[in-house]
Amino acid sequence: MSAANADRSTATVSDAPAAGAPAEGSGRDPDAFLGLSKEECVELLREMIIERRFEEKAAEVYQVGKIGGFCHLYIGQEAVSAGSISPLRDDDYVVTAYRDHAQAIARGMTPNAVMAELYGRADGCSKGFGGSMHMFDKTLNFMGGHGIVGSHLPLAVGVGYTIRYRGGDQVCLCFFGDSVVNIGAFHESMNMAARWKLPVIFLLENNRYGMGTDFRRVAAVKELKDRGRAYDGLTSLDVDGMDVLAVRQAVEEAIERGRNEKTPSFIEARCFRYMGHSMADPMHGTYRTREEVEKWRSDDPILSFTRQLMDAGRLTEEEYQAIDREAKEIAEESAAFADRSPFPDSDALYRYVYSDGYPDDMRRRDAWRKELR
Amino acid sequence: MSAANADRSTATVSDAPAAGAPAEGSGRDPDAFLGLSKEECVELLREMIIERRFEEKAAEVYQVGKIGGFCHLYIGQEAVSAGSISPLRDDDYVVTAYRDHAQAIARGMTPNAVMAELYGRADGCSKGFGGSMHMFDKTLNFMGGHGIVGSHLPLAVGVGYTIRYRGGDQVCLCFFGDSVVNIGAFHESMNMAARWKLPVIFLLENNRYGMGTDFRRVAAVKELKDRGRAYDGLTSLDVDGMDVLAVRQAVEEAIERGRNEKTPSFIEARCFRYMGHSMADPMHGTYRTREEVEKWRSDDPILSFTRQLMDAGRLTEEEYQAIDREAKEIAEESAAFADRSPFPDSDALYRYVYSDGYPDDMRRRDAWRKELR
Amino acid sequence: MAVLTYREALNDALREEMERDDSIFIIGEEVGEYDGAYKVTKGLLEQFGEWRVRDAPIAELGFAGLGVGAAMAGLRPIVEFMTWNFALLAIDEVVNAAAKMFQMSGGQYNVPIVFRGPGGAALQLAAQHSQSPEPWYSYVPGLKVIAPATAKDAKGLLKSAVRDNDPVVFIESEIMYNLVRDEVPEEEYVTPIGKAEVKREGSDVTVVCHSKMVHQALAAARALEKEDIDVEVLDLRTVRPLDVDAVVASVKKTNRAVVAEEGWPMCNVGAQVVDDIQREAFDSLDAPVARVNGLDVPMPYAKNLEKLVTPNADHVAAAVRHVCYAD
Amino acid sequence: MAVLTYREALNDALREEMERDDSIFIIGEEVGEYDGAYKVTKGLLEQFGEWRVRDAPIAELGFAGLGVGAAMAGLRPIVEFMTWNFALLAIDEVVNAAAKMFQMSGGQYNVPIVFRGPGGAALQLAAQHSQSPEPWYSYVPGLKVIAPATAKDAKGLLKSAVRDNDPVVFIESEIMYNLVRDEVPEEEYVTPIGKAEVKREGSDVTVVCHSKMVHQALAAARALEKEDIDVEVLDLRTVRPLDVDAVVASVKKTNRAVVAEEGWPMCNVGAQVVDDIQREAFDSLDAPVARVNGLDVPMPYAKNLEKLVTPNADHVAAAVRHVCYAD
Ligand SMILES: Cc1ncc(C[n+]2csc(CCOP(=O)(O)OP(=O)(O)O)c2C)c(N)n1
Ligand SMILES: Cc1ncc(C[n+]2csc(CCOP(=O)(O)OP(=O)(O)O)c2C)c(N)n1
Ligand SMILES: [Mg+2]
Ligand SMILES: [Mg+2]
Repeated sequence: MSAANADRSTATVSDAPAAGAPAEGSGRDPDAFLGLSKEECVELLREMIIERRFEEKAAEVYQVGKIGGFCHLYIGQEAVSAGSISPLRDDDYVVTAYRDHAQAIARGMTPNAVMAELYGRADGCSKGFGGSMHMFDKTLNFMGGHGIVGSHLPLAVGVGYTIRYRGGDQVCLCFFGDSVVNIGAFHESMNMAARWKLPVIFLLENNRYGMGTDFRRVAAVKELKDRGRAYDGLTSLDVDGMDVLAVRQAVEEAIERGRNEKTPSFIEARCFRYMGHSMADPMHGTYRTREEVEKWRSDDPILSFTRQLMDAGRLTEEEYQAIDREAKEIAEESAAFADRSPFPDSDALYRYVYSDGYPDDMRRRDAWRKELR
Repeated sequence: MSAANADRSTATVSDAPAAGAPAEGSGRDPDAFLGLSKEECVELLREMIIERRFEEKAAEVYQVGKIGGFCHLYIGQEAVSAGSISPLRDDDYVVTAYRDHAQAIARGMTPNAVMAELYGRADGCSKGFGGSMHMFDKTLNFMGGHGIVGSHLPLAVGVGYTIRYRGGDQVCLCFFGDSVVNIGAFHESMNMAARWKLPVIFLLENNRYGMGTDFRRVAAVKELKDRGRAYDGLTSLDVDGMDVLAVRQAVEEAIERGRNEKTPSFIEARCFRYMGHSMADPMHGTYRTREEVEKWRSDDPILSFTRQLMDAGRLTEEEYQAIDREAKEIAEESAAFADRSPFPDSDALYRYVYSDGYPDDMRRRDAWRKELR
Repeated sequence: MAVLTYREALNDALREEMERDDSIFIIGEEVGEYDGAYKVTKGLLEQFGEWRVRDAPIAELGFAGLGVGAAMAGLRPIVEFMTWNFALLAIDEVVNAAAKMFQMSGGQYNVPIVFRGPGGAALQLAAQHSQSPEPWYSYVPGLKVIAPATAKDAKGLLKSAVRDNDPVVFIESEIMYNLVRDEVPEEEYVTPIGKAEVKREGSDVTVVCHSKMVHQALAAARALEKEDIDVEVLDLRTVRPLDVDAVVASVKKTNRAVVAEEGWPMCNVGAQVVDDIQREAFDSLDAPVARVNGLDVPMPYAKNLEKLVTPNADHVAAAVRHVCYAD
Repeated sequence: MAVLTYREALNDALREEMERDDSIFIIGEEVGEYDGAYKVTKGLLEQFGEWRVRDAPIAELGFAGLGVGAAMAGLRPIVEFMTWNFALLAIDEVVNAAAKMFQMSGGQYNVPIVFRGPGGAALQLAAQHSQSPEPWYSYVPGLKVIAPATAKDAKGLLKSAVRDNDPVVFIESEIMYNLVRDEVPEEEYVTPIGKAEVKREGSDVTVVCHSKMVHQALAAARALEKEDIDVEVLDLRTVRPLDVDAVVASVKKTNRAVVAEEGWPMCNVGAQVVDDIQREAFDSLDAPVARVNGLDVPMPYAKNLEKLVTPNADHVAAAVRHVCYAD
């Protein structure tokens, strides 16, 4: 999407009548499928369904105490992760916040490794040390999983800096939520990325709420993408985050800008989380109405993409059913795998504090802890 | 200045050919003097000259070791402090950074109290505890004098919040430098002030350098005032900071907005510091050319306002000379006063840690310090 | 007396103080419409309106500084950090602004503000969400640091904190909000800042502690009764200013001490208490002071590892036996 | 051997390491065109270019985080804070990101980064510009904290810090940049992290110290010679990990100890050292350990008051006499 194109999508979020209606002026022929083959389209759909079924399983096992701590589910936002991660190359980078299970899977982690991490087991992608909020896989350039709102944006800028430093043509894709536009780290990151021309794609998942707060109650700006107007050299745009192909197109264009011109992009993807903020938060919450949730659910990204593929003759009901069955099996299997995985060894406790080992004389401070001797 | 008016001043800083040329479209008749009487105009000029002579004296006594620590002089920027503080009411508030001597005087502190503070003496406005960077006078609502770049902007927002909380019609005027537009606190402050409609006037003194850094090297934005575009409900504009009446007019209009509509304003005043960043920094520095400094000096705010008043028959050469003599005497006297003022009593050391006193049993930790017993 | 949870006691303190003094306001994330992430501010928005109970954007540095400015202008702000982990983003305003303003202004601008929120580890929140912030703030002159262990102290100390004319860092315990319940007087009371309290008298050894570890110490004391070890539990309640007199008096009586704390071991409150003890009660000590604390590692997520890191009553008991040469 | 200032030694270390390894870059305010606010990075921009010597906007949180991200992606960043006072704005990235990444990722992402800049009080810089940050960072597992006292150690330790694979907090001394000069080997060397050094041998009392206080301790030792008190000066050099073995060995030899440090007294490095000493050398101690530090107040601007607050050689000498019962 060129800058001119970006400017055309001017519908404000607050005005948007039908949730998830295709962004005005997205300029996409709904049947064109961005030049993707039937198989590629089905793969995109499959990815979204696997994410959905995985998260549903996570919710289920959380309820019976298999998962501890905070657990932030991604249900409803699948079009954003699938649409944005699928066009990346293997040598690109991904950095994200705590709502990271689905993105980890989209990037290529096995649902087994992600679920085992949720269970806090040795076979988890972070060996049980990170948990729900801290998924990492270095082999996939999946750099976490971070829990302090906004503080991972500077990390992404550092990755962008490294890419330029080495003269590479990768990009760094960085996810974050709508609450982030109000915190200083956002601003410092945009400025540096724009000033030094770093190939970072700032992907704002505007699911309209930060915990219980409607973004309009705390952000003095009509459209969140307008926060980008303060930075020269940054392309800002918004996109329908319920439409996987729209997301993919916007990110593909941002990737091109990043690879060729080294410039950063700021994309606001308008979407919705169906569940509460975390498993500790009731599904609808008091801060939003059941109607609002239902309205967005009726525009479900999986359903609508499924319909779109069927309408175009690219998917049959049977194929869809098979995918869904497979996704459920994958989710089931991930839970079974996680359950079988051992707890991390207590020897590991001091193993990752320093990469060259924890000093013996400092250990003596804990000498009265007989169980550790 | 209305928002429409603000939009008219579109000359970019980097393009501005003649340093300090009146901002295009300022809409001000140069002979109108904003309706100020002859006496009021002369008082404005007098204020600027007193600031100038004071700072020159400070530079002189710094050289002979009377002043310690960092010492940031204001020479060249007098039009901003005089123009912006003069239209305030006594019950308005001022918050500023470390380059604060002249602003303190403009707000009504005696040069004696400011110089005694620079000397670190008991008669200083902060009783010798603050020094150059931390001038305070509660009776004047002059709230410091702060040394961490950007961190006093949230304080100003808190003052604005207090004004609204109490239903008052005051405003809070907050000074800061061009480097501040890149730090998170700036962004968080603008957002909160705009979102809650707080009567804060953010007055950016763009003297083009933050220490040795040209603002264009670190800020990804063409004009600094454009940083305000990210906030709905904030009026952003720029003004010729070498023209005391232009500054005054812009601030008067911002005050009206603050008092009546409770909305914040963001004013970029384009100005220049003649001296180095602090007394530790050579006058021209390696980061800017002597020519650039000379160019700006040739548009000196005191000189040009003096000429303007003379041209309009509002000031005679003799009157000017008398004011300048008086200003020099005031500066001399402030140094003499400071020299006579005693050092703060060592009993004061623990007096201001807690307002209800420092606990005796904690003092025992220092009992080996015989001199304190 | 009513039995209240720690959370309810805090909520009562806030409500009573806000009713008493209309210069008090609360600002923080989710404190209003959501009733607080941990419901400590429940019902306050409804009662006091949005100017007194202000939902903030996620901008810890900004709204902490807003509080400092408002305090300088004459209000009495209570800044809620959703947890103290996020307050690291705002520590500059706490340390460089709030703590120093009174001194820096030569005694003109005191800063009557309370920074409050939960600290410590809860359950499997992992490395970024399980920190004990006491030492960072206790290092700083100009701050007062409070970390209550009971509902009664939580209420009385929060009321004192709100009335105090200087900045107070008030560290609640995330895990105790619901778990701790005790008797709270119906009538008005405040608990003095800077005064420790003997939560259990004993003659053999003093356990100096605060916040959650008070409960671990009391449990250990009960267990050790069977071994004929009589433990005195001294709850600091306020970490800064630290009640050196009370610590020294207790250790001079028992001649042995354990210092227990939830956070990491280095440069923490316990280290300071050890220093105070050895300086002022060296000759009374029959054994080196032992320390119990969280292990020196970023908190792992896995349940079994978290359990190893977190200090508990058994650890306190072991340390007590150690200083009694009974291990 | 060449005699270099502390500043020159640091500059040499940076240049040599950057010549050796082109994955090293420096980012910070004024590090490039201005040659560094304190000229520690002098000439580096010219030699290495702007991608390796990057002038940053004033955005401490942002560029510290940039460094962490770059370290995760395989570079070896050196983040200069103009002073450690401003680093409070960035402490979240140091503590919540850099220090925890290795553990949080289950050992996948170590973070080879150096955060460096001057700490401590210089001359009349007042409350916001005169802080000693050691305790804040020493509390945190996952960080290493270094504070060298001599030009030789400054160079050798900075080289080690840059080569280390974990985050290092490197605290220089603003006031020593020019004042301290000593012999520095011409040939390549590194100084090991985590190892204290006896800077002066002595038999009567150990002064444990680091950074500027090493020089105060050495001066005190010279003065005390005349009083027949033989002082051992143990320079920690690295504050975390702390060389407990060296501290304990020295105190077991001298039986008396003073711990000296520039910062505030509560919960600081000295408190921790006292704890380590009493735990491991309790029976060797002939007197309680004494502590010398800055007074517990925000630093006042006035010269006479600043002098009172700042610990000096006389203070160390007084404390030594105190533990020798010679006062
Ligand atoms: C600095 C900081 N402040 C507060 C929190 C607590 N917190 C966790 S998630 C969250 C809301 C974030 O909302 P948003 O950015 O919209 O992302 P979403 O949860 O909707 O994906 C808050 C306030 C935090 N983790 N970090
Ligand atoms: C957070 C922070 N970082 C760095 C500094 C060091 N410093 C002091 S003044 C200054 C430059 C400020 O420039 P500007 O805002 O343009 O104000 P000016 O000095 O031109 O008035 C810097 C970097 C500081 N005081 N605070
Ligand atoms: Mg959201
Ligand atoms: Mg400037």
